[in-house]
Amino acid sequence: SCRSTASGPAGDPNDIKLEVGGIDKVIYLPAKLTEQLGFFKEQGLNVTLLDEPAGASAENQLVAGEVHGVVGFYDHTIDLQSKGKCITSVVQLADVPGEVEVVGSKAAGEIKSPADFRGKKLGFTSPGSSTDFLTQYLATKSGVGTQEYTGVKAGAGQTFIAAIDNGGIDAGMTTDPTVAKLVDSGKAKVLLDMRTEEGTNAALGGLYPSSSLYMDCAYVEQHEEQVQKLANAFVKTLDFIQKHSAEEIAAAMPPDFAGGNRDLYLKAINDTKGMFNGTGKMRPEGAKNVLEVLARFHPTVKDKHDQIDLSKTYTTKFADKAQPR
Amino acid sequence: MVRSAEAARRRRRVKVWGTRLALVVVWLVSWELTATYLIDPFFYSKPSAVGVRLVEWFTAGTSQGSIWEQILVTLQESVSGFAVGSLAGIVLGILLGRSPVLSDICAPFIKAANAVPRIVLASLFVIWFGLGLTSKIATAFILVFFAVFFNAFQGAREVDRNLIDNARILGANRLQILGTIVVPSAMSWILASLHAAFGFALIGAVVGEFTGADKGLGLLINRAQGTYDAAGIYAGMIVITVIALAAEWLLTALEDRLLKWRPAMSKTEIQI
Amino acid sequence: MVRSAEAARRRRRVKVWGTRLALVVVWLVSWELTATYLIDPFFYSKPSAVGVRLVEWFTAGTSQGSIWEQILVTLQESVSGFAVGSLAGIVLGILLGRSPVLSDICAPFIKAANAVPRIVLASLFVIWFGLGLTSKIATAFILVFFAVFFNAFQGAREVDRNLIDNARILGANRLQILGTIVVPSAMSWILASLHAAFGFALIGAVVGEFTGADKGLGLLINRAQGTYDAAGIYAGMIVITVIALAAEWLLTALEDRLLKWRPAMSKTEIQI
Amino acid sequence: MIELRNVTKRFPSGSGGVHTALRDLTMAVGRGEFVAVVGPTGCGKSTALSLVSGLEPPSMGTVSIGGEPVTGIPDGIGYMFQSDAVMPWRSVVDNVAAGPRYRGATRSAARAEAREWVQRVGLGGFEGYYPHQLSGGMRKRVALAQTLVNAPSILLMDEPFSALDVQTRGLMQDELLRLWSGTEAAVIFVTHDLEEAIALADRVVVMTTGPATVKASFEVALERPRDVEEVRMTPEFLAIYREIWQSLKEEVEKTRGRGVGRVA
Amino acid sequence: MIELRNVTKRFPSGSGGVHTALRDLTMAVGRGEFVAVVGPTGCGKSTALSLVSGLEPPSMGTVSIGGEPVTGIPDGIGYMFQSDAVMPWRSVVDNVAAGPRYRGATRSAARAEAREWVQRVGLGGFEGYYPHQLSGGMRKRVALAQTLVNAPSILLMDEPFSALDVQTRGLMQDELLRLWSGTEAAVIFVTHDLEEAIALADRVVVMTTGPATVKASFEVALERPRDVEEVRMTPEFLAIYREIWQSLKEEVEKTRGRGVGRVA
Ligand SMILES: Nc1ncnc2c1ncn2[C@@H]1O[C@H](COP(=O)(O)OP(=O)(O)OP(=O)(O)O)[C@@H](O)[C@H]1O
Ligand SMILES: Nc1ncnc2c1ncn2[C@@H]1O[C@H](COP(=O)(O)OP(=O)(O)OP(=O)(O)O)[C@@H](O)[C@H]1O
Ligand SMILES: [Mg+2]
Ligand SMILES: [Mg+2]
Repeated sequence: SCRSTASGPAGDPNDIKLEVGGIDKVIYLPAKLTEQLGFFKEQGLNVTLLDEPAGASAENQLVAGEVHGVVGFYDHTIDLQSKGKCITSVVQLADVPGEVEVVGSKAAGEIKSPADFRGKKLGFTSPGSSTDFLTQYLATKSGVGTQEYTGVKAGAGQTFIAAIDNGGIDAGMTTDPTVAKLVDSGKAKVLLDMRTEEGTNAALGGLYPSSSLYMDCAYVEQHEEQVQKLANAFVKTLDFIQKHSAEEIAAAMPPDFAGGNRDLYLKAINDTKGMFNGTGKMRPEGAKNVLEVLARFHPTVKDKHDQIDLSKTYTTKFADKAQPR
Repeated sequence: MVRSAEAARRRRRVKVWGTRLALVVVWLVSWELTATYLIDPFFYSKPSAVGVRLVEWFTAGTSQGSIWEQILVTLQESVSGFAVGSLAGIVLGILLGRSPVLSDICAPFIKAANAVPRIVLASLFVIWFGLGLTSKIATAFILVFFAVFFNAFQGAREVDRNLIDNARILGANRLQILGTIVVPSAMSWILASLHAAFGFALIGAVVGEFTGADKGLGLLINRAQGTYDAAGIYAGMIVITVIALAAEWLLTALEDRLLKWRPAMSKTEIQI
Repeated sequence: MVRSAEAARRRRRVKVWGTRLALVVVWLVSWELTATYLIDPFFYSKPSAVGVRLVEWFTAGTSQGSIWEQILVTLQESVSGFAVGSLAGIVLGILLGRSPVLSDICAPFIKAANAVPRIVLASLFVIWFGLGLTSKIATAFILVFFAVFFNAFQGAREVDRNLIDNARILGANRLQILGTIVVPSAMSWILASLHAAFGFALIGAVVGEFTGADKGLGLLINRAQGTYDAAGIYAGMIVITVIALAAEWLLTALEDRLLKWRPAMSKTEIQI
Repeated sequence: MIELRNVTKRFPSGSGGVHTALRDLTMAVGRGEFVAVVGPTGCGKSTALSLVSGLEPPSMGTVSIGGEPVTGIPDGIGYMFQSDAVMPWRSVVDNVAAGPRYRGATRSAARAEAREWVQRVGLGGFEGYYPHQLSGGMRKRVALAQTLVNAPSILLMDEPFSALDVQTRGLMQDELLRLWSGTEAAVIFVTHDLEEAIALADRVVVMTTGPATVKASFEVALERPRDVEEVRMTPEFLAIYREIWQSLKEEVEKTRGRGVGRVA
Repeated sequence: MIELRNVTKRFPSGSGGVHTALRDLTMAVGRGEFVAVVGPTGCGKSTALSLVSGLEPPSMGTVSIGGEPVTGIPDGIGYMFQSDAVMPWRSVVDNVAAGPRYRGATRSAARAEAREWVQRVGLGGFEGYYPHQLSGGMRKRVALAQTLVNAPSILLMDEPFSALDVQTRGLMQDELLRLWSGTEAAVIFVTHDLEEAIALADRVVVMTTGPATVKASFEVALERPRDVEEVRMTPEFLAIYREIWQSLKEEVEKTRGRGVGRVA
């Protein structure tokens, strides 16, 4: 099927479909929160949020023109550019990955830093995902080759917890609320916390912009009005997150996102809240750093490193205009 | 005789339902007890929690809206996939089963297609058919199709040659042989596959929803997975199971109608 | 007569293989052409790119190590799941098929279990059995089991009552009836289900690997998905398909041996 | 009308070789002729019928009907198999109605015709029964009605009456003759009952032990219409009987103790 | 030895009601006695055998063997069904070897015994054939060998020879008598051939038209050992024949044109 990839699905331009790469993950919380707070409606937009938990096919659907935008990790825009697709981040929600490298309590004695990764089983959520590349980056930065440890797909959520629990992995990278649950139950300890700027700088030696709203370049060009409205809504939510406590945020979310354990959910929001930048703007040094990481490990980006034009992968134009008064 | 047979049947039904009920109760109680005292309910939940979640869903609704809406969406996807898939499976299975040349040529392709992992297919379908109903129906279709196809195929090959010969002699053309001999003969094969197939259709719909959706029971379960809500996972599975059993009940009624010409199993027939 | 029959068979084989080959070529060429001129190879890749990827895998290896290692891991998972699953399916299917009381009691549970979505189960299995081989075998098992069970069950019920009665009269005990009458009668049912089942075992292994693994073809495909490598996805599917066809070939050889007592289809038998 | 010329039929045998069921069989049946075929069990009678019906092709030689070589199922043929071939999922009346339905009759017309035939073969009242609810002889009569309802112009019958008691058999024989006499149908009737063969047929063909060819052919010069029960008592009948019996006896005795060894 | 007392057997009928196949049937067969049963087709002969074999339970009344009521399959029983029941996936010799194998013989012993029986029923050379490669009469003989190889002490036979030509049938009858004469076996032999019934049996039981009861029972006072072909020509034979035929004829005539209407 040769859907026009430029303009997204047909219909009323204010009917917008956004796909979220795991709507219940705290790192993508702004999407649902915006809807809950009514900011989309406020802008005159009729937004449908779709959930795409299984991995990278959200971007496929964006490229295929099935959805208008995706709330996902910024690094996909670079990956897709290496395959000749122009996708651009219009609202950058966070400058740090929001990921945490946790160590199972059994292995906690042996693994004190990434230098101890040698010979260990390290979990990531999915092969080819940011957690995969970041793990490789952390290892090689500390002098451990990617062949010297075993990378294990451990998924997210319960399977990840079970994997830590029964020794399927020694350490692994994941996000909240998995981290909160693991730490809370004493099954694991935080090794590297990339939910804050300091932590990220310490771990990676720079920023690693992550959660973002990205859209097809052509669509952005043709529908500046709608994109601006979306940016307005998201930036307003980011501002809301900055100005409210975890309790207040959680209260605005649908009750079942807490999964029956409200305290844990609060802790997760509280711990992760700091990753959101409040402005929706990309910091250029962060983008460069992402390219740096991908260029070393990503099979296609590796080869096309020099051809990547970072300026096409994000824009601050809309966020600039959207700053709440 | 009629009356006493009736009574015997009633007695047997009571026994069967009693045993079933007892099994369910034993299972629930032991689950509740182990989850309370032995294992971690974080992973395994427990019946009481699942019950609470179910009540909540049916009274207060879910975060995606009314539970009935989710059921309806999933049902719509799986019923369509089931209908189209089983029809295609029956038709193609019988055609290929009756045509050795065609089956020799096509068989390897169909067998190859059958080995393609459905979750990979599900994400391809989303690309091909979009995020709407169609991609879920396609996933359900593909699961149902193969289950039915292989049985219809073999069923069509197992037809008693005498019966076909007799029909030919009596003046039946190919279409009539198909309709009056091959299809009735293969019916028990087809029906056997349909029993498994509706379950597959549900699975297909759920897999499709996992790949990308905004409504449906699959998404509900997925949400529960994402939020460590073991009770929610099990509650979703129970809802799906109940749907499957309802469909099964309908199917059995259909089967009884279609196969009413069969001799009933005799009382003294050997039971092993 | 023997010689001319032989020649006819050879001629037919040439024809069948020729047609198959022609179909494959037509398919590949049209894929290559449309992917070059009409559709977006980002989604659909193209045969040449897939070929390049395959060559790369088999010469330079994959990012997860040698391709043979991945194949071996997946094969190990699916063969174990297939063996255990089909055995369990056959045994339970035949037992329940021959025992109306047992089947009345158990049927709803089995049918309910059949409707539980396998991807949900796959993640439950990872939780229960860990990330190792066992959870993938369990997923393969569950897929194979139901496919085989329903057929073995129905096959056991379809056994000609006359044959059982005759065996009883001749002095067979229950076990002997099972072995000499029920199993041979149900054999064509069971074999029909086994054709679909190995494909299911492969799918189970792949689904299991999608849920969590450190090796295997499923992970390879998953990685390709994660890096938008359409060629890699299709290459992985092709490898799996070839494995399935090899297994199928073995299975057909087994079937020919087991069912050699059957009349061959006659030349004038109606083909529809 | 029906002509088999130098027909040979071979089957793959149990041990992987070939088994010759018919060898060099030549035989013709004219329009309106009633031919009975007798021969030792397993000699190849059923095989011969299946060649005429077009269900099996000959290995060598030609089978033709009305001058045309047989390729498919010839028009106007009726063939009552030796083994049960009624549809288990259809009631008696629907089984009998199958032929007319196949040939384009409406459902109700076919049913009406079928009902009449069910009566005629003595199964009135059993219309709604399924085959598994019938006795062996009753199933045979269903097959008989199924065949005759089509009013075939070539009628092949393979031991149609062997499962019936003497009296019912007599009734069926009379009925068969009554129906046939009005038509130009050619009949090949296989039986083990020599009396039956003589009472019914214009000509009795004796087959040799397998591989079968025609051993001898005897004209039955009894007057028609015949009453099957009465004709048995006539001296002509007994004379023919003795003659054919001699011929048949030789063949059957040859079969005794013979192995399949040199049959191929 | 075998005793049926006031036995009634009902089946669910085609139209949802009940069909009475046997009504108030009382009959006994002593040890070493050979009883032939004749009766109109569809009257209930096969049903009666299935009750004795324990495959079907009576609706009313009792069936007992050696004084014991029949609940399962009685020991030492042999039952040759009216319809084909050979295993299609086994060759002739393996079909015949089934009984001994079930009863614990080793594979080779069973095969050896089976081979002998295959010879005895005239199928030497066909050991390796599968049932679908045999003619109707040959399949029947496989079933015969299968039954007799077990040397049953109670032998139930349902039209065992109806598919055989006269000569082969004679051979089989002689063989049956030879085997039986040495034993104390009780035999119930259902046939439509009254001559066969008289030639073989000690007693011929005539059944009424369905629902069947015993209409009459005739002692056959012919000397044993009998040569089946010769005994037919004796005047005693003809006398008994006429007597039984009268009785049977009445019954069969009643069947004519009767519906199932008041059978229940
Ligand atoms: N499909 C087959 N494969 C091998 N042999 C066969 C096949 N069909 C028939 N035969 C052989 O051909 C011979 C003749 O068989 P046919 O059925 O024609 O005999 P028949 O004269 O009808 O015997 P009967 O009187 O017992 O019915 C038999 O020896 C049989 O074994
Ligand atoms: N399972 C059944 N359901 C209903 N009716 C049955 C069933 N089995 C037998 N009958 C009926 O019982 C009657 C007697 O059948 P049975 O087979 O005993 O006759 P038979 O004397 O052996 O006849 P034949 O000489 O034709 O073999 C028949 O009218 C038949 O319709
Ligand atoms: Mg024959
Ligand atoms: Mg009978």
